[in-house]
Amino acid sequence: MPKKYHIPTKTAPPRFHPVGKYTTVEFRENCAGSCRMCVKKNCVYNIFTENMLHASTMAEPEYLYTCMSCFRCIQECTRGIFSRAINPDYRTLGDDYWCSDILHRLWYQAHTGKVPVSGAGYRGPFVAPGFDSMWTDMSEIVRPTRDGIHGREYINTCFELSRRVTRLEFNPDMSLASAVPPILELPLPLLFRLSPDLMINEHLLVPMARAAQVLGTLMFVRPQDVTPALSPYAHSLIPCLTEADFKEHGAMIGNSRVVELADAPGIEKVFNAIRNIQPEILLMVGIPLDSRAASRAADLSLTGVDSLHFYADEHGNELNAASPRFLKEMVREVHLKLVENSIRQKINLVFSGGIAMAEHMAKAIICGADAVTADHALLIALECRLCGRCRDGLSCPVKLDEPLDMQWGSARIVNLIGAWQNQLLELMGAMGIREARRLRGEVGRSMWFEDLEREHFGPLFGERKVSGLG
Amino acid sequence: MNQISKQQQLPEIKEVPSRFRNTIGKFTIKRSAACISCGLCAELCPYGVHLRYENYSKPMRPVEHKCIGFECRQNEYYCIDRCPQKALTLRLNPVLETLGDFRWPAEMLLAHWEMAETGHLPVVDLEYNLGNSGGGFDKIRFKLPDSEKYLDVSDEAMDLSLDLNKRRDGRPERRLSLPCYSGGMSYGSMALTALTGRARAAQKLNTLTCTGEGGYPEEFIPYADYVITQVATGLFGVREQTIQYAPVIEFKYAQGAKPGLGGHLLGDKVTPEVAAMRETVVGSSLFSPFPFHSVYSVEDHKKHVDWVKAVNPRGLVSVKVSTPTDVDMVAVGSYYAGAHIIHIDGSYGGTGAAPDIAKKNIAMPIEYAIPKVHQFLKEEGIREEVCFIASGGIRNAMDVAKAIALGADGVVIGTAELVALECVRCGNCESGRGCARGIATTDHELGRMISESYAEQRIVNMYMAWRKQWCEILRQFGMQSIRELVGRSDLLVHLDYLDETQRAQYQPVPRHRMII
Amino acid sequence: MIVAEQKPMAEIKELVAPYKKVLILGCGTCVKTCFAGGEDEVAVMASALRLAFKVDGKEIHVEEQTVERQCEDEFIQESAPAIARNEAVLSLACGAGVQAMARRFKSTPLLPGVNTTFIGVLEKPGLFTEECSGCGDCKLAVFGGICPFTRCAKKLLNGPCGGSQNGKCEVSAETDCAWHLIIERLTALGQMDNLRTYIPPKNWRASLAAGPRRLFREDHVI
Amino acid sequence: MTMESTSRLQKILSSGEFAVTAECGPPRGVDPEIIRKKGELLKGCVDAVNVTDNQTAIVRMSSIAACAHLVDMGLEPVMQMVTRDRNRIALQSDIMGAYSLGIKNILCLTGDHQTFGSQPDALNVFDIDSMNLVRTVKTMREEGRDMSGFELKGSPKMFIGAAANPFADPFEYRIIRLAKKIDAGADFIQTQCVYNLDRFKQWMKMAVDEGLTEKVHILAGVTPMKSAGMARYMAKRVAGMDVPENLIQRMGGVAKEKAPEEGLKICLETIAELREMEGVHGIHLMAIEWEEVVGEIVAGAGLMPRP
Amino acid sequence: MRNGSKVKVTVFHCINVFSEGDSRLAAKGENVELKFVRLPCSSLVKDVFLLRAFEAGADAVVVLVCPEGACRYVEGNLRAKKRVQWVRSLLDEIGMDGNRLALFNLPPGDSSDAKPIIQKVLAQIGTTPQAELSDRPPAGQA
Repeated sequence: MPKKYHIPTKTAPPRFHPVGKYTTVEFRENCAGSCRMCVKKNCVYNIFTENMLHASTMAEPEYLYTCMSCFRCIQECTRGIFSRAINPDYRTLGDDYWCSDILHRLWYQAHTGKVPVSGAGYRGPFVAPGFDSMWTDMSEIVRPTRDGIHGREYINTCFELSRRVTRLEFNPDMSLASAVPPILELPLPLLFRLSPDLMINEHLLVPMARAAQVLGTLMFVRPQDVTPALSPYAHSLIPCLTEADFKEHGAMIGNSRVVELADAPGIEKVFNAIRNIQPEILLMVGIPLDSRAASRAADLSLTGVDSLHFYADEHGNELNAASPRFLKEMVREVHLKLVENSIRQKINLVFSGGIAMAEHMAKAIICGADAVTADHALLIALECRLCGRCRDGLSCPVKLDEPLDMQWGSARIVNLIGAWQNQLLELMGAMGIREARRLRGEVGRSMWFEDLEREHFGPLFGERKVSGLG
Repeated sequence: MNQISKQQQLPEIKEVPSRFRNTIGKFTIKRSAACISCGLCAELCPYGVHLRYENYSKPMRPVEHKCIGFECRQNEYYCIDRCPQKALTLRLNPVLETLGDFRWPAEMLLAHWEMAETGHLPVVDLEYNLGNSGGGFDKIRFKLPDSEKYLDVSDEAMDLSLDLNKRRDGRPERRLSLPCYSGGMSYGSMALTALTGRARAAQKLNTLTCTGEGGYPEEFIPYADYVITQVATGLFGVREQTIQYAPVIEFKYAQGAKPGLGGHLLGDKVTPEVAAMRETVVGSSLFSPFPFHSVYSVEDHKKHVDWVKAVNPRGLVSVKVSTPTDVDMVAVGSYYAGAHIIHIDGSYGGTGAAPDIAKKNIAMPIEYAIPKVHQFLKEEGIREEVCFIASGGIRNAMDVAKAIALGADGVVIGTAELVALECVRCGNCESGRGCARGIATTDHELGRMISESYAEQRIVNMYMAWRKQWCEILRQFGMQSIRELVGRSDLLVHLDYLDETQRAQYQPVPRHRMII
Repeated sequence: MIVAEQKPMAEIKELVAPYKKVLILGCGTCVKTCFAGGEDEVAVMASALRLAFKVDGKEIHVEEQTVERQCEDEFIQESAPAIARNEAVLSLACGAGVQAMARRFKSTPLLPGVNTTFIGVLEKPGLFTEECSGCGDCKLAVFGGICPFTRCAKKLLNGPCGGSQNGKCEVSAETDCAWHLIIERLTALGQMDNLRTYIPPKNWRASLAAGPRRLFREDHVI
Repeated sequence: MTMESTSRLQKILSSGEFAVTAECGPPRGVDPEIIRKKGELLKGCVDAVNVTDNQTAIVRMSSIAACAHLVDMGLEPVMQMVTRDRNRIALQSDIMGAYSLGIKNILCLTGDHQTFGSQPDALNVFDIDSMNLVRTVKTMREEGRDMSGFELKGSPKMFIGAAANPFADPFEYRIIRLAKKIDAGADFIQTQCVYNLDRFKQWMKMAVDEGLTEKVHILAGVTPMKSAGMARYMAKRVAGMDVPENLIQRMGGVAKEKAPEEGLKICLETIAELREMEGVHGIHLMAIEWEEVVGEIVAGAGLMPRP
Repeated sequence: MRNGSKVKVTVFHCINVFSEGDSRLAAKGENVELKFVRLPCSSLVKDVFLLRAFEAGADAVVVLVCPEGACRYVEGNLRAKKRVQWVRSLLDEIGMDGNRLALFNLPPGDSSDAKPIIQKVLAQIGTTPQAELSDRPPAGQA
């Protein structure tokens, strides 16, 4: 048992008023708000006290973020002047995948470090595309303790990027004949990566690297983004190099524990060159997650690489495909291909793209990943609204293009990951699974929409006549 | 015979208006400054939308939830056209956009508020049978009935009862008048007045309510014969005495809202009263462990059941579990441990606060679990010896009927009762002072927003409205007892399993773009 | 409530002109209700003043604050730090509020931003009407709850003048003849006899005639 | 009716004779000749001359002074006094002063509101209303005390008049108000100009039915119209006036230069009808800035000689 | 026109007349810098919002609302209109041209009219950007 892993969270309030979900529509002409029973004064959540502040900067009028939608102001106003609308800015927040609801929850987690909790049952659709058409199992009577109280085993979320040795060889004198490969165990099946699709700069990378260090995980980084400010965290970085440029970054390789090489035909030929720079280094190859990814993985697994890193797009979709498949299917394909070839145990698989919520982490692992990376989620933890203005060369509404407080930034990220880890523990605990390693590929402990429909409704209603989710 | 006559004494319906000054309606009516207070609208409207009190010349703000909307246009009393000043405007109420969610859309909420207010099905055109979730119950429909089979009997002659003890083990053969009873909500999670109101409603309706795992407040004692004592993993407030009070003792292994997790009550809600009941410290968060630490097998489980049976010789035993992949095995195991009632709680339900990740992702929806368990119990030959209860995301009368047709004997209702008490499903049950609407709160000020008689009558009204719907379904299929409906999945269709022409015969799945 | 209306911007500009730092102080009671001096009006006034001076090429620093009631020391005190930071106060409270402020803050010029008009009610959205003149000698019981001192242009006590027609006052066709209303109401109450009796001249001593009034509640003083 | 004053008007009215009074507005200036000229015109054709008090709230020579000039000429003035401009102190002192100058009749009025006059910005007083003024004069006359109850050295034996408008709303209340004025001490009542004879008849009938005409002399107001324009103006713009549409038509129906003639004709017809009405004890001619026509009307109505 | 710099226009609009995508597109103007403020109902333009927009440097403020009678909240656009009128008079009073503020009713979902409208407002206010107003010598010294 490794030592108890605990993520210290600490409230880190947002710097800017987050885009609220609801806004009240009220006609002030009907009321000056000086009534003794004024619902603005009596709001249970005191959301109206700062109401004027929202209007005080014309940079952008902000609506009420804190409104909890209890409808009491609407229903109790003596003049009945209140109505409610959805904040138009909330409506257009993010995109279909990174929807406003997800952004809101990520902000909440980065702010508080807490697991989002709500009442009144599940509010969403019965089933939805992607990871939302899959449920995880639970066990009625077995649940490992999540925090190791009373000396019991706790749930272990570690994973390894180490080199996999299928067997040990011994000398005749029973001493170990094979070299013991370096072991790199990370406490959480999650790595960091800042997607170049959006903004990358030093102000963002430093707090993230610091958070990675605090959490004991690693962050992928392109050599062109590395600045001296990142040097204290060199040990927590994975440089993403190419066949062409790795020689220029020898120093970086020397300081790292893992290095990633972009996939290219014959890439295996440079492995030794890198190992010569730093013998202990663990090698990872970055592969686009497209239709050839599975066969490429099978090929590369035989070349002595330690881990593979697959890049899906920012929505977790297959690359270069007319009707792309989702991460769920893609992970499954790669994993099963390696299982089929009996080489799954030899390699570690990391997947990037579309990991937006804690459950995605668990579900991707169930599908067969060893670990995933958080990308946009990290930026969102720093209040990014995914508005895309930076792509158009416009200013950032939350000033991520300017220096930010490093302590605050890393606290927000640590909070987010702390909340994610807690949620992962909840899921694993409910399943009665004690180790993240055991979760990998364990589809038997999950339920898939198509299977449930077939097994439970098939006998009643016959054959499904619609494809997909219907 | 005695049972039947008892059942036919239906509780009285009494109008219980909203606790709030302004009601929310599907339509909104605005009266402009052009109004000359002539009072014609108040004279015209037969639905009581426009009220005008004696000696107060101005009509009051319209009672919007009573307005039937644009379909009124054809009537000669259509206020919008008749107003001499053209001072009235009718619109769809834009606030509905911000109300409700995929499972409980705004109209379903409004309809249930109306049922709880009047005891009748709404006059206003509201969709209250189907949600917007795009699957499960929302895609399942009753088959088009054969009009020749229609059974013309009155509501009073209908048998909607539910037998809880089918084991014939000498314990009481308890029969409820409704095919449903209400779910566990703990002392501490809810305003005591609301809880007591539920118990009073259960007595009036001859059904049951459940303590949840927060102990047994003495306010329940007058209604003890209608209150289930829950024994959950935290064993909060469980005493021999409280087990002896109860006609049914429920073991809660898991709950649908947070399958695989124990219950939890955040510190804010642990007031001195709650702490005393639960024998704990004021303000400290309470987490129930998961699972029962003394239960690791069916044998362990049986030991517990035997213990309860010994403590209360006339009590029935219910076992509440969630919906893992092997839910059918769990159900059978519970039967062998001696349970009278097997209660399966699906993943999408729940009333109290739970981690969002658990509500959404863990365990399967109840729609899948019901046929699975029903079938397995049949195969094991014990289907007729247990009372199979389903719950978790069963929202309305139609869902209840569908669940029964899928194979359950009855269901447990939670959220709908809260909606009857004017819950808006804002989901903030645990934040700050708790429910801003005074339902799920232990805050002294907020808790005063509900009176026992209000809670009691609103719940009675809602079930009486539901009863009308059930009776109509039974009549359409020529049945006189809801027991005839159990497991009749042949009466159901699922839209995704029909070809297009067949599907066109049924009401389509509501699909609105929602922002939740 | 006390009804007031904002002074024209030109007048306010003139009042404020000599100062570089001005606190605009609103009052959250009556003047808020009649849209003359609550938080919103303070914000509008501040913004408008800044713009106005910008147009004139002058600089002015405007601070905004609103207290619950400017006529009570307890609430005025909240504004003390802000007053200390500014050269003058533009008060959007009624005359009583302005004077209470003047009494408390001796060295700060106080500029009234509103004209205090009357004690009135919100008759309908956007319309405030005067209904009481604070005469100190209420006879509403006789007049069926409608005050002829205030609502009759001639303060007539013994019946309407000859100028009222169709229930409207001769002074303004928009004003109801108070006597018309009184008669209507007393007829409905069956108390028309009230009007047959002679109402003696009013004792104006309780009103402004005796100089500023005082109300002393001995029972509230220990 | 107490016979206290030495007013000639009172004597005529109480003798049962049909009385005629006429109105005279003081000048907007200080020249007493204007008053005297108007006095000459009225001399011999009226019983008393009614002098207005800043009528329509336009500043003029004071009623007291103008009355004093008429007294000097041997005419009998009726001094109008409005409560708009004076508080109770000034009112009482002016009444005593007027009496000392030989003014024996007073008409107690509230007065037109100042918003219609030359000084709309003025502060009105309205300390007491006309009802209370009537009572005050009566108390002074009969009890010899002022409002404070102080015993006066000699009391003003004034003949007290008050106004009534039978045409204002609310109609039903008008009789109550008349009764109240009589109760307060009015000896005679001067009405608003009568054009709408139907409504006036109705009002008179109510007054007769209530027995009020036994207690008070009612002088009906009569104003000759000069033109159709004037008729229309009075109908539309003057508060409390009721000019029936048929009269306006009639005035408009004749050529412009013939209009004054038609106006006089209407006036004479009205007087003839008024004389037939029970309870009408006289007429009050308000020939506004047209005093020269008064003699012609009185003669035409067959009411000469006067007094 | 201000030397080299763009004229700034702030547009408040009800989302029912003008969707998010449209406003982003329209924001890419040539000589005009447009700033869009989306509102769920045009009635949420408080008078202070309009003034603050000018304070923040807008040369003109345009309020786009639905056609009269089409407001979801029945009277929201009418109220917006009244407020715009009031603020226009206030602007006149303080010596800024009230024409800098304008309100237009647009048919829902039709954004093609927006550009000509904004051009129209700019034509109305002439060519004096707000910034140059403050460069003028104080009144009396001119």
